Amino acid sequence: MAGFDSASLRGDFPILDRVVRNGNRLVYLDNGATSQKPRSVVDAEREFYFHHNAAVHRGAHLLAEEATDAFEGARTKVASHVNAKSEEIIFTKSATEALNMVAYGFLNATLDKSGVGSPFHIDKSKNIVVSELEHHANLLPWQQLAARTGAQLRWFPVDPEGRLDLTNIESIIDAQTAVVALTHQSNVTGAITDVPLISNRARQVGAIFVLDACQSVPHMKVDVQALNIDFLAYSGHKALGPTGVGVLWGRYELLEQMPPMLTGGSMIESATITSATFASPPKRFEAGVPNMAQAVGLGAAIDYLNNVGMGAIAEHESELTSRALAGLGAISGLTIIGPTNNHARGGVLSFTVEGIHPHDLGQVLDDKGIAVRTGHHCAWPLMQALKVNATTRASFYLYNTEDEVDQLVAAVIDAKRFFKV
Amino acid sequence: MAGFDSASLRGDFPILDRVVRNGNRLVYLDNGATSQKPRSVVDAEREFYFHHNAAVHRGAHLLAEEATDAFEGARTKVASHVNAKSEEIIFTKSATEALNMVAYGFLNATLDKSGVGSPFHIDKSKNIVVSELEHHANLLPWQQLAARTGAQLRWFPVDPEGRLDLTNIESIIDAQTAVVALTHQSNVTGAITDVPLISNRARQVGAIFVLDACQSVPHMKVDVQALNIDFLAYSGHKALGPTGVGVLWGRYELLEQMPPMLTGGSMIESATITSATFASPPKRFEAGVPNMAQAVGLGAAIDYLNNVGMGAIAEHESELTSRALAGLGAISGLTIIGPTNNHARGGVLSFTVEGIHPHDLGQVLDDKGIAVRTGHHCAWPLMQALKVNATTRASFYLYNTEDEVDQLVAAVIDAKRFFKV
Amino acid sequence: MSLESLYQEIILDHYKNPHHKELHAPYAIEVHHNNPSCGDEVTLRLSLNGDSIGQVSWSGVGCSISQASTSIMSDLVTGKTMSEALELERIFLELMQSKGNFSGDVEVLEDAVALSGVAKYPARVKCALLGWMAFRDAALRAGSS
Amino acid sequence: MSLESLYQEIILDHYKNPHHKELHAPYAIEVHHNNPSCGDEVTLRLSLNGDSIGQVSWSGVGCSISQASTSIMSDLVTGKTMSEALELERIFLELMQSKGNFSGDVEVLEDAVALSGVAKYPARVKCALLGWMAFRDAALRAGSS
Ligand SMILES: Cc1ncc(COP(=O)(O)O)c(C=O)c1O
Ligand SMILES: Cc1ncc(COP(=O)(O)O)c(C=O)c1O
Repeated sequence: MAGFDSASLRGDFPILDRVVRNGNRLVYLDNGATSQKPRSVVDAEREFYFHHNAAVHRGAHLLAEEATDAFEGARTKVASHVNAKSEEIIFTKSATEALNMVAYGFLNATLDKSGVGSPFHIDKSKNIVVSELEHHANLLPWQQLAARTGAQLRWFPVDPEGRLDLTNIESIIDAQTAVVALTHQSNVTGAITDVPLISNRARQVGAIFVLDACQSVPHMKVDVQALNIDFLAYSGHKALGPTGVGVLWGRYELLEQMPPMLTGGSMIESATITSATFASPPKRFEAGVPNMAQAVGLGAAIDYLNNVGMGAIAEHESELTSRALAGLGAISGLTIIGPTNNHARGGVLSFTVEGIHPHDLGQVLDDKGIAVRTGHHCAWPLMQALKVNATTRASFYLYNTEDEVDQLVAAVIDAKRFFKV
Repeated sequence: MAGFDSASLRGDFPILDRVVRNGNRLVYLDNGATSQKPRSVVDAEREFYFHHNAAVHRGAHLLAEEATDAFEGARTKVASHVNAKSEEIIFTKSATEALNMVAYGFLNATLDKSGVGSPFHIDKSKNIVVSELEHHANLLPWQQLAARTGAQLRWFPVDPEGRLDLTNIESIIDAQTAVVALTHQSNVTGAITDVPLISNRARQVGAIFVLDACQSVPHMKVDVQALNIDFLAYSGHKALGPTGVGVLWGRYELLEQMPPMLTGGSMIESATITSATFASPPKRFEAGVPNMAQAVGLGAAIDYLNNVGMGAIAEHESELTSRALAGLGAISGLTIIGPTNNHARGGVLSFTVEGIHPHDLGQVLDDKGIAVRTGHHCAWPLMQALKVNATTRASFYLYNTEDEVDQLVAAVIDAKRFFKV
Repeated sequence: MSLESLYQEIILDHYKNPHHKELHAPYAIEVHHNNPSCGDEVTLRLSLNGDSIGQVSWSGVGCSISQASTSIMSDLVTGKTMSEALELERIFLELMQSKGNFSGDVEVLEDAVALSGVAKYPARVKCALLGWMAFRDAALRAGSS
Repeated sequence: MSLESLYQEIILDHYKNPHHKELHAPYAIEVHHNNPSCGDEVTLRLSLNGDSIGQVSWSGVGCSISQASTSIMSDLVTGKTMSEALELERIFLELMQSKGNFSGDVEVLEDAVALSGVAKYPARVKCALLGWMAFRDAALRAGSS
């Protein structure tokens, strides 16, 4: 057993008591899409709004001071959670924005004369490395960048288990590679990438390494120093935090050289009608009145996660995953899409059932109160590579229980009966 | 008197009971920076999180359905509030993001081959028109666009009252003008722009008209059809809504032709490893899991505003402004920066006091519990044009009272005594 | 609402043995539609017979609802005049957007009334409409060419 | 904390009659610093006298805190050795970052202890530091050139 009792902390999540279809209590297994929120997170936002709400970094009054303290305090929590410095943390609206921000850092450095000689300057002699298993959020921004700069887009293929095939790493990441952007844990197969292996290669050739940590930071201890990476992005809403807040971490030396994507208030050093100079990071990347309450809420989420313990959470999810792999794996006609053993994988589990389209399976599960995701999971190229049209995905979190896994397995068996397959 | 009693609705805003420095009850006059939140807005977010939270447009389960209904319901409210169609409303994180999104629409259409012939395609034969009184959020994105495309940046100057000087409108907006981007109400002087006059000229020459409505939508009835404009941006947090949500409205025919700024999940029509096609608006512009709870909160804010009545709010603020103009105007050594009469102006009031730097004045007011803003208000070029280094700004909202205006006036007089000027 | 009434026997039958699911040639118009939120897709071919719908044939992947709905639609529109077919599409769309508040006229919609339960599940409405939207697109293009 | 203890007489005196506030020539180094959140700015010139601070002169616009602090700083560092002056800057910075938890050693900081109240107002700390940061920048550049 993990170091905590998931059943006892469920009381912190009011939505888990919801009665959904047919009087069934909610079994929420769609954590890969978004997580539920503990009371402490929503209370932290409420406390911010009803006691300290003001525009940060601007006002000359007490509330503005308190709001700034709350916002910057959240930054410190977010930073230490991934072993980074505060001034390296940028609050974005989402991981999607964070990843686009880095891609636009390259585009803007390339378009602006000041960008020549910067590590963000690229052109058609350079290449960009992604993989076939990327979420669209870590693929499309790089496709766009490649199309707009003439740089070549390259990718790691996947093996039949949905893991990165690193056979040709030396030729894929070469001296002309400007940036390598990969996912830490696949949101479809749960496969965990061997980051240090690849980031070392990136380091060798002087490429910038960007990690999409959407499915890892919420579920395990992540240390940006140990991973030897340059940028990391994740979304607060998948980590018990509010919607509308994401995180971009970047090494300070790189942030200092990166042009902003968004321009506007609070990110300048000086401005005239015709030109402006920009503030130092992180301010440079936080134009406008920021998502203050959401940052504060994310800080509370991180407190919650740390109280439970990232190690204990990972262990708990691993136990659930083992149980699900065994239970689902025993169903005839069911194929796990992704690693079938519980090594180097997280608590995201995709599968197909012969004769039942994922939509129909999802409908039967929903009828029993079990919430899963069906479809291509915003990873269409991976679907194409694995030659499946869609999958059903169950994804676990700290509040899920063994009993819920068993309900999932039983429901899939029922669905087969219902559709007579 | 306006059609409502501001004293009686103060109970809906818990923060207004806060005791700040020296046992003083908060007098919040920094609404131009951000507004306070009624209980109904924070409750709407809580209700979303604890009953319906799920990723919208994706899941095949009941919560996903409910979350989608809540999110799309908010879009409908936001749309009808400015007399637009639902599918013309894009949820952003802020006005800053919304304005950048349009500027990047131009940049991307210009960089992408597909952009030739689109109204968003520009080059050095074109020009971009802004004004000297713009907030940095509606200036810097256009500066960047001009620098990156070679288009010429032009601007309307301001007169000594801080109003746009439209004398040369015919030569400033000419046949080569691609876009005109102006503020509806100055966040420094409160001056209201004569939008139809200028948008008609833009229409004549075929230029796109972008309105920064940050200081108008929260305070008066705004009708995008009557204003005859193409894009409008504002921030939820200034309109009783949550932080982390903004709105971009655009005419559908234009949105259909505009390339996205952010790419990622939920905004595609199809995707392969090398290329993607994009969904129709508004989805095209909402990559990733959106700020769902914040959109829902903004919907509740709009309900609140409509219950009070936009006309009544404008009238109430106008009464407060008249009182403040009279009270402050009578103080010797005090100069109103902006229109001194209450015609075509909103409830934002900047001033300087001879011999007292705004920071010091702000400090004295803060000591008495009065929250104002001091500095350049993210409108540095306007400060340069008006030849002031900084101002003190009081900005009113529906919950402010005449008594609070009187406290402000008395406190300024006290400050003069304190600093012996 | 029970699963059984969503997945009526008639739907599962069409799903297992879809009608007209084999692309035919010659044809006047071919269209390809997909549902970006789930990846389901349909390719549909249409030939005209004067002012009437001649042959409808299709291929694609999708859930039971989308497959059955496309199969039923193909049966229904074949042989109808263009305007009758488009009117049918309008009525079916209305049924799907009804949120489950009415059940459809079996005289008009025939087998398609079996899909009325879908209207209660907004996420599935797009599945039921995939084939119909492809047909509508094809018919309008055929009509204007 | 009262306004009176923030705005001590000594601060208001320096504000009204700032010392060294007139740019002098010749000079070794000139720096320009601003505070982007409020627009206050200072131009500071420094000349050395061997290893000691020769002359500090400045101009600028700003609030009473920034003006008084720059005035007091100019008095304090003039004639000190480079390392004494930088040590003073370090001690003053520490006082400003103390959140008001200590009041500063009058033996060391002299008039500058009158600014200790500023540490209780985070938004004003930047005002008090503007001139000091400009001095530190100038001194380090002068030292390294
Ligand atoms: C006129 C005006 N435009 C734009 C903005 C930017 O809004 P935000 O910082 O919420 O993006 C503001 C407020 O700061 C404003 O007052
Ligand atoms: C691996 C991965 N990357 C990126 C994203 C995008 O995150 P968001 O939609 O919160 O921006 C997601 C989640 O949707 C994800 O699972």
